[in-house]
Amino acid sequence: MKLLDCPGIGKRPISEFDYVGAVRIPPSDADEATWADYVFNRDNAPGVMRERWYHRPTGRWFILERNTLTDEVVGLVDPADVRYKEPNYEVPA
Amino acid sequence: MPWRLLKFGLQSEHNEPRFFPESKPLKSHYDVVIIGGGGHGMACAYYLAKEHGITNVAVLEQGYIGGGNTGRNTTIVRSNYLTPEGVKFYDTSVKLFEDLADDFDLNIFYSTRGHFTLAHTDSALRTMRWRAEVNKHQGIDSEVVGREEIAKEVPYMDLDCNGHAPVMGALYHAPGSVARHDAVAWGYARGAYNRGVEIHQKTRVTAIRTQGDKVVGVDTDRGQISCNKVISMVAGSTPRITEMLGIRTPIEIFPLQACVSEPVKPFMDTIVVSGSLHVYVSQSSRGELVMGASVDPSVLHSTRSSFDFVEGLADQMLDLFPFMSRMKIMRQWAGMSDITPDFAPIMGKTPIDGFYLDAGWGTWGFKATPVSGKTMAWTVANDKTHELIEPFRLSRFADFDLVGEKGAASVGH
Amino acid sequence: MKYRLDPQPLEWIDRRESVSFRFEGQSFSGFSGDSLSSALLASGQKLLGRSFKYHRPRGVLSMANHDVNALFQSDEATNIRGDVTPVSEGLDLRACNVNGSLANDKDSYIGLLSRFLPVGFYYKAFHKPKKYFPFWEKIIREKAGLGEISTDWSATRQPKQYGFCDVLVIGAGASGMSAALTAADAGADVVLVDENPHIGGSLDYQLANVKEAAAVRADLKTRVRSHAHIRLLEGHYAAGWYTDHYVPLVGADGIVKMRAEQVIMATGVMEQPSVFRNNDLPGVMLASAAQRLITRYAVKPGQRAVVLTGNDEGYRAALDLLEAGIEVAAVIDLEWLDKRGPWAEQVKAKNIPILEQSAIYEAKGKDALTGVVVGEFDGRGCDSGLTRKFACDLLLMSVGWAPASQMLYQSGCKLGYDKKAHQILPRALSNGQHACGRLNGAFTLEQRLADGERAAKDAVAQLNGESVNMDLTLHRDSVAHSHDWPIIRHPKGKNFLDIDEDLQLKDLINAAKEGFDNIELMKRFSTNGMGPSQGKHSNMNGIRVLAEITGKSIDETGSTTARPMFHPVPVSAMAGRRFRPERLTPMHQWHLDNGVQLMEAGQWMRPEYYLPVSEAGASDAAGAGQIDQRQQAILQEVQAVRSGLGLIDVSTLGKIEVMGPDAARLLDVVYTMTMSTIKIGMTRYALAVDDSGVIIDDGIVGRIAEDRFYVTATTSHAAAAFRTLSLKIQELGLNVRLANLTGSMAAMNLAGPASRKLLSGLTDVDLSEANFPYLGMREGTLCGYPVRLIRVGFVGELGYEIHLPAAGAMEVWETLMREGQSAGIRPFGVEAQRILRLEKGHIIVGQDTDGLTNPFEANMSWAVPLKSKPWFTGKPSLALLKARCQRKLIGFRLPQGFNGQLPKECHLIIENGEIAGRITSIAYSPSLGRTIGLAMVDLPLADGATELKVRVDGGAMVSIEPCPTPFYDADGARQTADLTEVA
Amino acid sequence: MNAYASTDMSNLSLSVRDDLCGYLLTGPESASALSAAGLPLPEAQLSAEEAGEALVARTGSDEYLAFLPKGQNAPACAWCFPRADRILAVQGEGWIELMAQLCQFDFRKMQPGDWLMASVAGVNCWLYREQGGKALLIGFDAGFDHYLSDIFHTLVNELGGKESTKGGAL
Repeated sequence: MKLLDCPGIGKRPISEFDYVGAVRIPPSDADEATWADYVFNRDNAPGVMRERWYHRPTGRWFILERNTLTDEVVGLVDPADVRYKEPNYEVPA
Repeated sequence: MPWRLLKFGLQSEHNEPRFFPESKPLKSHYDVVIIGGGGHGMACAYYLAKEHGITNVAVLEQGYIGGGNTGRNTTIVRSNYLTPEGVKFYDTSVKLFEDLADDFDLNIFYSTRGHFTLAHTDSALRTMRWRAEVNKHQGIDSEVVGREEIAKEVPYMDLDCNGHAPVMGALYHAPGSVARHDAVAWGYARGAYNRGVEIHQKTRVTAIRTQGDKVVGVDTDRGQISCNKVISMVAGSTPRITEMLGIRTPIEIFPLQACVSEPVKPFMDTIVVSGSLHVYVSQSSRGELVMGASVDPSVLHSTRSSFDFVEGLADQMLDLFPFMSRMKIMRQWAGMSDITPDFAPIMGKTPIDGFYLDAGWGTWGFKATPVSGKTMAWTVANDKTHELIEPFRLSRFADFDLVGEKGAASVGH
Repeated sequence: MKYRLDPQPLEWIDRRESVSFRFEGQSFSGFSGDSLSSALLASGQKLLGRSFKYHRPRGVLSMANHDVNALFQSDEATNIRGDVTPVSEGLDLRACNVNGSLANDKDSYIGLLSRFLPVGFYYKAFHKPKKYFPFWEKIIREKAGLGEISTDWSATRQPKQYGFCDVLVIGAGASGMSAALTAADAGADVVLVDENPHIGGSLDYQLANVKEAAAVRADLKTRVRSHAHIRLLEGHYAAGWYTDHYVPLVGADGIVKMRAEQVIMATGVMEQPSVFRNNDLPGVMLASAAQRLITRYAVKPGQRAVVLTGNDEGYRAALDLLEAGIEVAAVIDLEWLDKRGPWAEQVKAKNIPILEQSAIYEAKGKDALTGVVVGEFDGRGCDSGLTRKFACDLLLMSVGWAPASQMLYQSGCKLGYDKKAHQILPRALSNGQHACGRLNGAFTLEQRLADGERAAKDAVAQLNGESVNMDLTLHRDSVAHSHDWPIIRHPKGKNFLDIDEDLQLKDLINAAKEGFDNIELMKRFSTNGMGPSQGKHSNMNGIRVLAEITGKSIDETGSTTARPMFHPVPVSAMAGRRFRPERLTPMHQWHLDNGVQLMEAGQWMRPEYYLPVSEAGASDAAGAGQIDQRQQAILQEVQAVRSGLGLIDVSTLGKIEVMGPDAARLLDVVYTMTMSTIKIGMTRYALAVDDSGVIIDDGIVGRIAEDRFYVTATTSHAAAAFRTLSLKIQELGLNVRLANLTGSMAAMNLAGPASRKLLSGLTDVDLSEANFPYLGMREGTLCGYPVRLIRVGFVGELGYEIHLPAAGAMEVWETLMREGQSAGIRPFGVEAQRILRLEKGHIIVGQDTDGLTNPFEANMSWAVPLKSKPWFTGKPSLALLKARCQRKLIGFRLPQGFNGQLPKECHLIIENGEIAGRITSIAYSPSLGRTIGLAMVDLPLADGATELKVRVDGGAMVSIEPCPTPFYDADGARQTADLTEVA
Repeated sequence: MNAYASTDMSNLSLSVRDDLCGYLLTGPESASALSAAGLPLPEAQLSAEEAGEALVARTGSDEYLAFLPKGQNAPACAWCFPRADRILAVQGEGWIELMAQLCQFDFRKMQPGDWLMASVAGVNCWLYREQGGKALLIGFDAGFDHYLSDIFHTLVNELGGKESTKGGAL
C-alpha cells in the first residue's frame, strides 16, 4: 500500500485519499475543438504529472508531482501556482 | 485417444513445426507495420494475410508474444453489452471465437460456461434489464434471472451475501465463455507466420516518421523501416505511441489487477461477476480460480501488484462464496488498462494518414480480439473505417458523440 | 525397522507428547512438533503423493515447502502442505488427485502414455470436431486441479494487524540474526521474522555437527531472543514486497502487515535438484531435506545412501548421514576432489568411495529408490557406456542453489548471473532494500555473519539519511557452491525439471523447437514454474536449459517475473475481519419499532416502506402474498401524503453550509442555475453537471444571509458534492468556508395538506403563505430545538422539510407522529416517495438519467441559463449540445383499468423494428388511478408521437400514451410551485 | 500474529464519553469566540489542547473543533455548528494492539496530547490521546455508532479486556 507524504498529516496510506486526477485549467474563449480537447483529452503519456489528491479524514487537498511511470512522488505544488479564474465564454450566436 | 496423440506416440522425433519464426533482422520496407504482438496485433496480421492477401507485414513486439494485456486478463468472452453498436461488435467477436479452434487447428479451450452479472440493488437490476433487452433485440441470448435461477446454476453461492447487499437478481448471458488467452495469440501468430507475415519480438518502436501528415516509416531499437501504413495495437502502451505523433486522446492508463487460487478439483462451471462488489471469478481448465476486480483508483503506467487488491477481493469473495476461505491465493499480477471516458474502444483512422489506432481496450479487450483484428485489417486494407467500428472513431469525442456503454451512472438514489 | 533417531540436540519435536492422526485410512502417530511428512516418514511411510500429470509415486524432495509432492486433503481443508504443516490430533488425511488410493492409483497408467502426451499436447488435440470438445474438456478438467473443496465449508476469517518497524529482517539464519543484532545494537527498532517455527535456518540443519558453529549459534539465539530492540516473529513468511516496504507476514493465526523503513533480505537460497532419469522417485531428495529431517525431526531418511554433489555442502551432508548412523555407499562428485574443502577430506578419511567427474545417469526403483546408475560426466553430459551401479534407498542431491530473491525483484532490485559462483546474485538494490548471507553469495559461517553485519550497517546508515556506497561483494565466497549444468539427458526421458508439473527435460527442448524459445513463452507453453511451488525448484534449471538451447548467456535468457505470493496465502487470512460500515439515521430506533422494511443506500440504511405492526399482522393472516402486502403498504403511504399527512426520514441527504464573501460565486460555478440572485430566505433547485454537460447530481440551495447558504445533495452524491465544493474553493482561490453537516443534522419531510396546520401548533415560525411562501426557508424553533424549515416540492404537496441538529431529531419526529394522529399521519419511505415524485414528473438522477444524459435530454433546458450566466461548470459543452439533442424524457400513461402485461423500467420502446428509447420510471399512481411513467425517447419521435410501443417480458408489444407532465396537480396549486424540487 | 511486545491486556476497557458536546467553529471570528469562552487556541494545525474537561482541536487555518462538557453553552460565534459526534474511550495498555487491527498508523508514536484524523475500520475518525495517557478518544459521526461500537466491543472482548458485552461484527 503506497504512502503519500503530505504536509500537516505526514505519511498516510493511499487508501485514505481520493485521486481526482491531473490539474486541469479550463481554457478561456475556447472554440469547440479546444473545449472538447479540454473536456475529454488527457496528457496521458508516462511522466511527472501534477495531481490533486483529497485526504478524506481531514478533508484536505494536496497537489503532488508524481512520476506516473515509477509511482514516485517527486514534489509538492502550491495551490496558488495553479489557481485560475472562471474562464469567460460567449455562447456562439 | 484422438489420432493426433497417436501420431505423437508413433514419431521417434518430436518434429512439430514452429509456431513463430526464428529471430531475423528487419527488412528495410514493409507494406504494413503492426506495433504490438498481442492478440489484436496477431489477429490483424492474420486477417490482412488471409482475407486481403497483404503479407509483406511486420509485427513488432517490444517484449514477447502475448506478454502484454493478452496474457494478463481473466479470459472472459461475452457480448452482453449495453449499446446496440457495442452489442453488434462483441457478438461478431463471439461468433468468430467459436470457430477459431478450427481455423487455427489449435485447441484454444473455448469453453461456453454461461455468465452471471449479479445485481445487489434495484438500480443495478434495472441496468441488467436494459442490457438484456438490448441484447435480445440483437438476437443475443441474455435474460434477467431471479434468485431461484441463480441458485439452480450456482447452488454454492450465498445469495444473501452474509446479510449485506443481498443479490436481487442477475443478467444471465448463456453464451458467456472463457478461453486460453495465450493460445489465442499463438494461434493467430502461427496463422500469420504461415502466410508469410514476419514477427519480431524484443523489437521496440522508438519513433514513427511522417512527411507532412503522412506516415513514411518507423524507427526501432533494431533499425529503421520504411512503410506507409502503421497500426498501433499496444493497449496499455498506447499513450507512448500517440505521443510520438502528437495525437491527443482521452485514454488514461490504470493498473488492472487479477489473481489465481491454488488449483483445486473443478467445481465452478459458470462465470460469476458482481458489479457492486467489484469481483469476477471463473475456474480455469487447470483448476485455478481466476479472479479480478475493477481498475486501481489512480493512473500508473506499471504492472506492479498491490496487497490491498487481494485483501479487498478476498474479503468480498467470502460474502458470495464462504467456503473459499479455506482456499489459498497463489499468485497475483496486473495489466495496464487503457480506459476511455465512455468505456468503448478507439479504433480506425486518425488525423495522420496511414496511421491507424486500435486502443481504448480498458477491461474489455480480450473478448474483442477476433473482431478487432478483422475490422482493423479491413480498415487498413481499404483505408476506410469498417462500419462495425465507425461508432468507435477517435473523432467522436470532438463531436461530443460518445458511446453510451457507461450506462446508468453509478449514481442512484 | 526403526526410523526415529535418538534425540538430536536441535530437534523441534517434543517426545513426551505423541500425536495420532490418520492417513489414507491408516492410523499413524508422531510427536508434537513433527510435520505431517516427518511423522509419516518416521513411521516408514515413504510414499506421500502422486504426481500431477503422470501420477508417479512421490516422497520428500525439499522438506522446505519448495515442492508439493506431499499434498494432502481432509474433510475440513485442502492442498495441505505436508512438509510444513504440523501434526495435530485427530487429523484424517488423504492424498490429493489420486484415482482410487495413494497406494494403487488407477491413473498411474498415464505415465506409460507419456509418449502420446508431449509438451502442449492439449493444444493439438480434442478441438476437432468442435462438438466433441466439451466431452474431452470434462475429462481434462476432472484430471486437473489438486485438492478437493467442499462448498459447504463455512467462512472463517482471521484478524489482520498493522505492524511498524525501522528495520525488517526476513530470515533468521546466521546472516539474518547477525544483521538484526547489528541494527538493534545501533538503536534501530528491528523485527526479525522466519517462516519456520524456530529460528536458526541453515545454521541449525546444515551446521548441526560443526563444532565451531555451536557456540555462534547459542550466542546469536540467546541475544536475539533477549534484545530489547528486536521483536521476533517465528512461524511467519513474507508473502511479498509491496510499495514503500509494505510486507505482509503470514502466520498460522493471521497476517501482520509490516511497514518498514528498511528491509534486509536474509532469505537464504533454495537447493536445486539434479535432472536425471527417475530423479522424482521417493528416496531421492535434496541434501538439505535429509539434514532437515535428521536435525529437526530426528527422522532417518534412509538406511543406505549415495550422495551426488557439485559442492562442499554434499560432503557435509554425507558426514551428517554418517553421524546419524546411516551408511554412505558412495559420494558422486560432478567435478574433482581437489576443488573441495575440509569436509571432503573428512569423508575421504572415512574410506567412503568418492567417484569424481561422475553423475547419476539414472535412479532405479518402482515405488521407491532401490539403486542408482552412475556414469562418467564431462561437465556437459554423462557417458552412458561407462556406468557403475550402487544399491541404495536414499540419494541426496547437492548440486547447487537458487536465491530466494523473489522480493528483491518485486522491489525493483537488479540481479545478475555470476559466472564464477554459478549463481544469480544481487547487483543493484533499490532504496531501503538490502540482501545478505547465502542469498548474496556469502557461504561460509564467517562470511554469513560478516555480510549480515555489513547489510545492517548499510541499512542503519540509510535509516539515518546518510548516503551509502554499498559493496555487496565484500563477503562473497570465492568458491562456487553451485554446478552450472547438473542436467543429464537420457533417451528414455523421465528426467524431471519441474517435479510439480511433471515436466521432463525433452518437454522444454521440444517447446523451444516449436518456437517458444524465450523464457516467458517457454513458461506459458510448457507450464514450467506455473505449479503451486511457483518454480522454486525448477526456474533455475529451466533458465539453464533455455540458455543452453539458444546459446545465450543466463542474463540474456532472463527470468520470468517474480510475483507475490512467496507461498500461497489462505483466503481466511487475506480477507481478515469483516468490516461493512453501516450508517443509521437519528430516528432509526423509531423505524425499527414501527415495522420498517429497510433498504441499503450506499452505507446508509433507509426506510423503504413500513408494514405497520397492527396491519402487518392482519394482512399476514389474510394470506396476502409478500409482494402484494408491500405494494399495498406503499400505496397507502402515497395516499396518506396526498390526502392527509406523511412523514419521511431524509437525514441521509447531503447537507452542507457554505459561508464567506465568495459563497455565491462558488455556487454559481458549481451549479448550472444562478445562485447569486437567490433572495435571503428563499431556495432554488440546484442542478450539477460535469465538464461534458452530463447530469451528476441535483439538490437545493437556500440563502440564509448575503454570505451564507445551505446546500442539500442526493444521498449517494453527498460526499462527492462536499468534495467538489471544497475543490472549487482551492482551484479558484475563493474566500469561502464549508461545514459538512450531513451527519450532524437530521432531516425529515412533513408533507400533506394538513402539514401547515400541524406544524403551526409546534413552532414559533410564522407559517403564513405571505411570510413563508413556497420555496421559502425559515429558521426558528420546533419543540424547543433550533430548526430550519424549507418548503420543498419533490412530492408535490404542501410540505415542510425540517432540518435540525441530530440531538433533537427523535423527539421532534415522535412529537409530529403523535400530534399528527388526528390528521392520519403515516410514516412513508423511499418507495412511496418515488411514486409521489413520479406523479409530479420529477426525475431521479441515475434512474431517469444515465452516464451521458444532459439537461436538454432530461427536459430541463429551463435549468441551463446559457445566455444570462457568464460561467458555470459544463457551460461550453451544454452550449454545443443544446442544438444536438437526440432524445428527450417524456411522460406517458397507460389506460385506466389496464390489466395487460405491465412494462417494467428499462423495457425498450421499439419503432419500426429499431430501438427508439427505454422506460426509465413506471409505477401505478393511486392519485390518478392508472399507471404512469417517464421514458427517454429518441427525437423526433419523442415530440410528435401519440402512441408508443414497448416490448415487455416475453416479447409482446404494449402501447403507451405519451402525455405532458406533471401528471398530478399540473399547475402546482397544491404547493404553489412552478419549479421542480428535489428533497 | 502479533508484532507488538507482549503487554498486559487484562486492563483493556472501552467506555463512552457522552459527557462532551462537539461544535465546529469556522471563519475569522472562530478564534476570538473560543478565547471569549475561555477555551484554549491550539497553535499548530491538526493539534489539540485540553482545558479542564474541554478539548479544542485546530483543523484549519481558522477552523476548530471544540468539545465542551454538557451544559456548557456553545462559543458565541455566527459560524458555529453543533456536531453529532459519538466519542469512545479506550483505556488500558493494550490500546495500541487493539488499534493495530483498525487503523494503519504507528500508535506507539502517539504521545499524550497528540491529535490524529484517520480512517478507522473504514470510517473517518478523529483520535486524541488524553494528557496523562488516561485514554485514547475516538470521535466519529454518530450514524456509525452501532457499527463502530460493535467492533470495539468485539475487539476488547477478544483481546482480553473486561466491560464490553455486545456481540461482534465478525
